[in-house]
Amino acid sequence: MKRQIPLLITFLSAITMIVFYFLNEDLTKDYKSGIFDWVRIIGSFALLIGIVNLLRVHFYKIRRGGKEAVYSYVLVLSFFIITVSGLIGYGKRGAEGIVGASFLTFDWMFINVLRPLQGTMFSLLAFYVASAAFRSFRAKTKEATFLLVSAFIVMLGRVPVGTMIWDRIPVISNWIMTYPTAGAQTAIMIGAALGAVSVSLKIIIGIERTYLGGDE
Amino acid sequence: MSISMSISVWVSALLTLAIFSFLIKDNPLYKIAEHIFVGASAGYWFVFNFHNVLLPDLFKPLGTEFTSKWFLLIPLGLGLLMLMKMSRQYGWLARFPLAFTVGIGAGEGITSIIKSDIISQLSAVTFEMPLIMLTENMGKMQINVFNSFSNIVYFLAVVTGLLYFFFSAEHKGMVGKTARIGIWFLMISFGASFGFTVMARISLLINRLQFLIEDFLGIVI
Amino acid sequence: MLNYLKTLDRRIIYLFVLVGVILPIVGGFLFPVQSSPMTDSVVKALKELEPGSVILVSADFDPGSQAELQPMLLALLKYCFENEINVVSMGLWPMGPTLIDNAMDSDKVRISKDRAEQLMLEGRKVYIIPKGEAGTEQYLEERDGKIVVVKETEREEVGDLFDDAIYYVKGIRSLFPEGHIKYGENYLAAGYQVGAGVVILDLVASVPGALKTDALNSKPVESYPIMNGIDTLKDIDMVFTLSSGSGGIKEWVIYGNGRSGVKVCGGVTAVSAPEFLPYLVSRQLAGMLAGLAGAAEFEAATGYEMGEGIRGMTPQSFAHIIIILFIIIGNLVFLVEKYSENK
Amino acid sequence: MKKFSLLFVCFLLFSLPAVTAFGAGEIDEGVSGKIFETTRIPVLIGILLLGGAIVYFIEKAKKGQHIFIRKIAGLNAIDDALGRATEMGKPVLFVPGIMGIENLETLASVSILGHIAKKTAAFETDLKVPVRDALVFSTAQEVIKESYLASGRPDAFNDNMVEFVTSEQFGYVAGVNGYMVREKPAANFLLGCFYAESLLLAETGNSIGAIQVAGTANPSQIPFFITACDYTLIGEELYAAGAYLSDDAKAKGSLKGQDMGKAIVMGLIGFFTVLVIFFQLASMGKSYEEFQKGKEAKPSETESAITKVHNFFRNSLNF
Repeated sequence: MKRQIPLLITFLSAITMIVFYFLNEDLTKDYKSGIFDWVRIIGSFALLIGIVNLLRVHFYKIRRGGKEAVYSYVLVLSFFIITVSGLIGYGKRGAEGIVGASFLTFDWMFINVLRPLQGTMFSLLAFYVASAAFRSFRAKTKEATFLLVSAFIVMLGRVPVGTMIWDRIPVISNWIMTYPTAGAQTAIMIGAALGAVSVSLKIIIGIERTYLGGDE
Repeated sequence: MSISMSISVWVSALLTLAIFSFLIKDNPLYKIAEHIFVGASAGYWFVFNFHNVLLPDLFKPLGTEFTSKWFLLIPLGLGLLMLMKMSRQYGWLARFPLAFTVGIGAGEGITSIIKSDIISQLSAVTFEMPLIMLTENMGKMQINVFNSFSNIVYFLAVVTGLLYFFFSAEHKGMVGKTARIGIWFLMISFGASFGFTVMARISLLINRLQFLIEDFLGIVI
Repeated sequence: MLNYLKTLDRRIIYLFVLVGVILPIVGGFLFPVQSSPMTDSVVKALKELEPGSVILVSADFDPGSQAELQPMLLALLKYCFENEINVVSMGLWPMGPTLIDNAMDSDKVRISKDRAEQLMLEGRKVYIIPKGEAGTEQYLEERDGKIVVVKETEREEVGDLFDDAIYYVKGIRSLFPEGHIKYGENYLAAGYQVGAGVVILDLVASVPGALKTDALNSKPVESYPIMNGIDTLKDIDMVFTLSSGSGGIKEWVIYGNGRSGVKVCGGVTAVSAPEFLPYLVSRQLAGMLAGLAGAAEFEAATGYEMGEGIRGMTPQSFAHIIIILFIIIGNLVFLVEKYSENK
Repeated sequence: MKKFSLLFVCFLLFSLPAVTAFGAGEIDEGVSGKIFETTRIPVLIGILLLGGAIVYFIEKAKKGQHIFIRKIAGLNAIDDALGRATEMGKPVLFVPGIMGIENLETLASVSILGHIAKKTAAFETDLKVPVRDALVFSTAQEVIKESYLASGRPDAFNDNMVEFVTSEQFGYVAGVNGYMVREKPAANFLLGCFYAESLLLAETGNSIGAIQVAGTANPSQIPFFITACDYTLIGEELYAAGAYLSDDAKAKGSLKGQDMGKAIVMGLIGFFTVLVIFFQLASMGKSYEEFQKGKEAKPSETESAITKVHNFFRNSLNF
């Protein structure tokens, strides 16, 4: 019961999707988008569990006290500020739209807190690619040399300065991207696709059931 | 130079600098920014989901047009079963919605992957990139040696790459040699992808630094 | 020395990258930009669109990728409205439509001094940052036949415009005379569409059925003239996606082009570009702009020299050179070491 | 599970006509009359061929036939990394990618997590699994609990091993990176579906000196793992890892089946390539217009057999 029914649900829902694929889209599209709505709804409920977990962890840290508790206060506070302002004032925007949002409102938090944090976190990659390149692009083996040389050419080929060095560099870089690179990517794609087909098949017929957890 | 007087710009700038400080080492400033980020973004997505999924797709239709949308009780039920996860005794009930989600993913995945990642790629390798490439020359289709050569390279990359992924054959002898060529192609492609990406990462940094220099510090170039 | 370089603290590399990017930003000079075949294919596809065509612009990214994709979006919208191509906008990512709104109404769009003068005379609000004074917002106004710079409280006469100041308008809309972009006729914002691949399947079946209402007035989209003659996705002349991840260009290619044959072009982050090359080869994708270089090339090809893409290419070049130098140093150290070991 | 496999095939074969009959009554005027997307038959053939190969070898393996699977370097590294973490008395970090549970890479990753948790339970090593998706959160918890039970150490399991961070991509990275520099895990496993965060996580992991084993099927992120991690499972290897780690014969059978799938694909590539070569050779000397017309020609519009076959296959693959 605890195991067989979920397996059957998985089987039936997967088969439904497969059968839908082969039917005229006009017949199935309403059902299909309805089903995806359901998946999203389930996901939204699940998010609640995640949030409860997050808050529980940090409430615990706050109760435990000490120096680290300050950070947990910050986390819980920012969570509640954005949540409360979001539940009250979501989508209510003045004449200037999202740009004119006032201090600590949902839109303001998005533009002035989340956006810079996202962008900056992402931009750390500029530094990381540099240190990763310095460390690992060394001609230690034949394989590493291939890696190094193609990275070198393509890196030069993407900026105007490459053209200044030799005007064929962008052409060569483009050739590397279009032929050997695209070919190898296709091979990875096809291989991974077979792996994915195998995993989904095993899930559908119930061989792969790790995701369900214990057997009780 | 005229530093910004706007509180919004100041908040953005301080958070930006706090994240950058992580590059030197972990420090209290980064820790504060990190905890603001985690807390605020968790809240953001929670609110977002509520307003964009639960409200329009579940609660509103159930509240206003129940007679035609009663079947939404099923996802509501599945969602509530999901919440059972929090109980030790009835936690297993959460498997039902989980099984549904996984099943949908597996069923949808298998067809679209076969279509786009196998069949379409098969067509690209064979029909779109023929080993003998013809181009028009003086009104007649003739073999274009350079394009044919390029396509042969592409073809070899695909085939040797695929051979590398064979698990049931030891990489010895002929298979080993071909698979090794496959690795070379993979390495070339990884290097090229890496090099290609570097620029994207730099672009992001430029964007952030432009914000700090122009909007925050008010230095005009 | 050798040992120092071998165990080089990564923070030294970080410092070099930082300086390498800041210097050219402050120095402010430009490298010439040349187009690549990938970008040419996008321009070619766009040039095939007749005036009055409808293009569906889908913003499938979030602020994290704004640095690369927003310049493309600006240049694309500018090109469309200049060439009387009608735009329906939407987003598969929740924050996408906001970014399109920003592009239309609030992003800084840099213009030349001449254009600034011309736009101001047409009655558009033109902003100015005179050299050495940012911080507060200032704009140009014509008073008693003279051009003045208006700060919040004071006003100051300019007479002739400064040569070395930065001029910009807010949003693409302000580049055109009042009424050039009529909402519902030339432009329609359909807002965020939940469901990625599913939305596209819906569009394949019926565009009005999938988009339902617009984002501004919440009226059914088919009540706007721009949707005349548009039933399924096939009737759209081109889909242009700005895509930074899952729920984006791949779905447009697989579902949009795959099921309806609509022409799909895309702007993607440089990191994801190689992944989509196979689709370019198989012609499922009509053209692709890759990363900031793609944006710069597109700006150059559509005649927008003041774009962020072109301006960004200089710090970009510097940073590339720095990384390349570090790779060379790394290899020299390695070779020297190997040589001395062999001895 | 034979029942299910049989059911699966039967369902595929018989459900279509059944649904057809059901759907036929509902087609209204506006809808094109067809019920099947007949152009998609190649996908059905694909499912039956690939699925058939996989199921066939699973059955064969179940009957006890030995199946040879070669070694994958990254997988042996998993044990080394776990061993080192135990020796140093430091925790093990497992990141299951950033996508949801319905993502197939995530599912492959979760099944590897099961094996790793069994080892950490046996070695009494601390395990930390930060997640971004709430469904992955509850799944990972179940999987680890089960593994600890199976290793006879249910007492060592605690709910805090899996931690939900946030649904925001970079917020998640900020949290995980903070964890890495503060707790300094000795082994990092980055397995699953990754996007831009790949290098942010891997480079931070590298800076704290952890042994890192990564794996993803996303071609654009593999290069970053290659440069910053000790071992990288490339593409299909990620899917294979779960099967490889479990000593289950069925799993090995499915790997063999995947190989057969690759053989089929390569066979088709070979066949089509030869076909296209013949077509191209036959088209030499024509004008460009004639050449294009030949490519688009319907079977009735052409005499040449090679063009007919060529166009048939070309069109069947492009739908």
